[in-house]
Amino acid sequence: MSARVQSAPFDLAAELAGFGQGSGAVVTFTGLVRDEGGRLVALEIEHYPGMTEKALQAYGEEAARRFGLDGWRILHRHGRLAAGEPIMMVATAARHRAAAFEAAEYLMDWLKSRAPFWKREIGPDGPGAWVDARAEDEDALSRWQG
Amino acid sequence: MSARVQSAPFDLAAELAGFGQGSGAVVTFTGLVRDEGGRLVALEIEHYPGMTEKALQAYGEEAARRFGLDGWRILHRHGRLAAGEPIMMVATAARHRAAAFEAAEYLMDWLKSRAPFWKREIGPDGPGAWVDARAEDEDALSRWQG
Amino acid sequence: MALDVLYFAWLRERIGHPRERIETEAATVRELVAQLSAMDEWHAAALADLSAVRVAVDQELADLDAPLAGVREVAFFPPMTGG
Amino acid sequence: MALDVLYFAWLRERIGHPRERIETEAATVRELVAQLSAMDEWHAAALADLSAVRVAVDQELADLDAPLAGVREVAFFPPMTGG
Repeated sequence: MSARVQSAPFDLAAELAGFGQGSGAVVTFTGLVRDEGGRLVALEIEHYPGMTEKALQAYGEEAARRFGLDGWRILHRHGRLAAGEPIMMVATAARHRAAAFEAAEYLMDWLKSRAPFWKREIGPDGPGAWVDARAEDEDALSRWQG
Repeated sequence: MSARVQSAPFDLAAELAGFGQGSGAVVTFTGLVRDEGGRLVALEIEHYPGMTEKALQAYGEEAARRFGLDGWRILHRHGRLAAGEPIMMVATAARHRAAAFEAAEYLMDWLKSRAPFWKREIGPDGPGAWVDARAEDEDALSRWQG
Repeated sequence: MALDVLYFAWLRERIGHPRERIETEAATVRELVAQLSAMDEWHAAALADLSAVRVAVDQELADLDAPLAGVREVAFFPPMTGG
Repeated sequence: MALDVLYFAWLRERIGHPRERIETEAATVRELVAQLSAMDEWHAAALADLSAVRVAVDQELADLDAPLAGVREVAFFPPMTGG
């Protein structure tokens, strides 16, 4: 039941130690920096210290209520992340698999379009433009409404 | 790209070492033995040596084709598994999160109703009846057809 | 022709053993079931309700009309229940 | 009234600094935007297209009509793009 924002790399195994005990189904999602065929050297991620942590915590609690989770964790990095490095992870634990899967997807759809993070790609020649919000992330979020 | 059946416990972290390198999205599912409020001491899982491994491998390859996976792993235990122990895991790696989530759910729906495993619950007074197939697992599988 | 016949879960328990070698002239799974059911009351009980029984022929899922020519192994088991 | 005004991502870069303290009589975010845009060309450019700008008031997402009474912190940033 925790959200964290940090610049340091993380270890999925360490983050999951003891997670899901007493539960039946654990789902994890890990996002990694793709190198896009060499076009991308690193990703730079900016956040809003204070607001970001609060928003992640509130949204994790919302997902826990909505899907009846036994547990959840959100961890998101900021700063300069090299290609191949983990960017973020979400873990959900529930009695049955459907709720664990749905909650993880719900959190991801929200993180991609509503969590206070902004990113830009850094190529071999330096920083590029800030990445625009994607219509498909907005569409993904809309399926949870109503 | 591997399927394995074993009686020994497994460690999610060790199983995922190096998994998803070069990919953007990794999803894992871990199933654990629930104690059902003390009614269940252990689960006994029987499999069909030879057929089960072949079926898991073939289905993993099918999922990889269908969802364009960069990688996948299936690990399923058999024998007597105490409450709280991990039963099985599935891991999928893809370029984008939708494919990784869908492939993991697809594999789970199949594992729950078509993989050659049979289970019975062991309570405080010894083994109970073999668990019947669940209509909802059959329904879950049907959403991938057609 | 000799076949290995395997049983799993409650079929194994009702029949009393996990596998047996059967001499048979059965052309299909259905004919093999008839022969097995005639052997004794335990086989008959285990195979009485075929709607609750699944079949694999040489480790591939099959139905009752599957031919047995050249087959080495036939297995009977309940619907699978995953982990 | 004095407010901390924060900028993120390309808004921060266009304006040239991540935060500033602003003396204002603005009653709403919209009035604050008008005041900031009048300060210099960099603020004006960054805040020109408000459809590309999101607002948080005291670290909660808000819209342009949000009142500023009692508020300590207002932030402007592009649509979020996750990790």
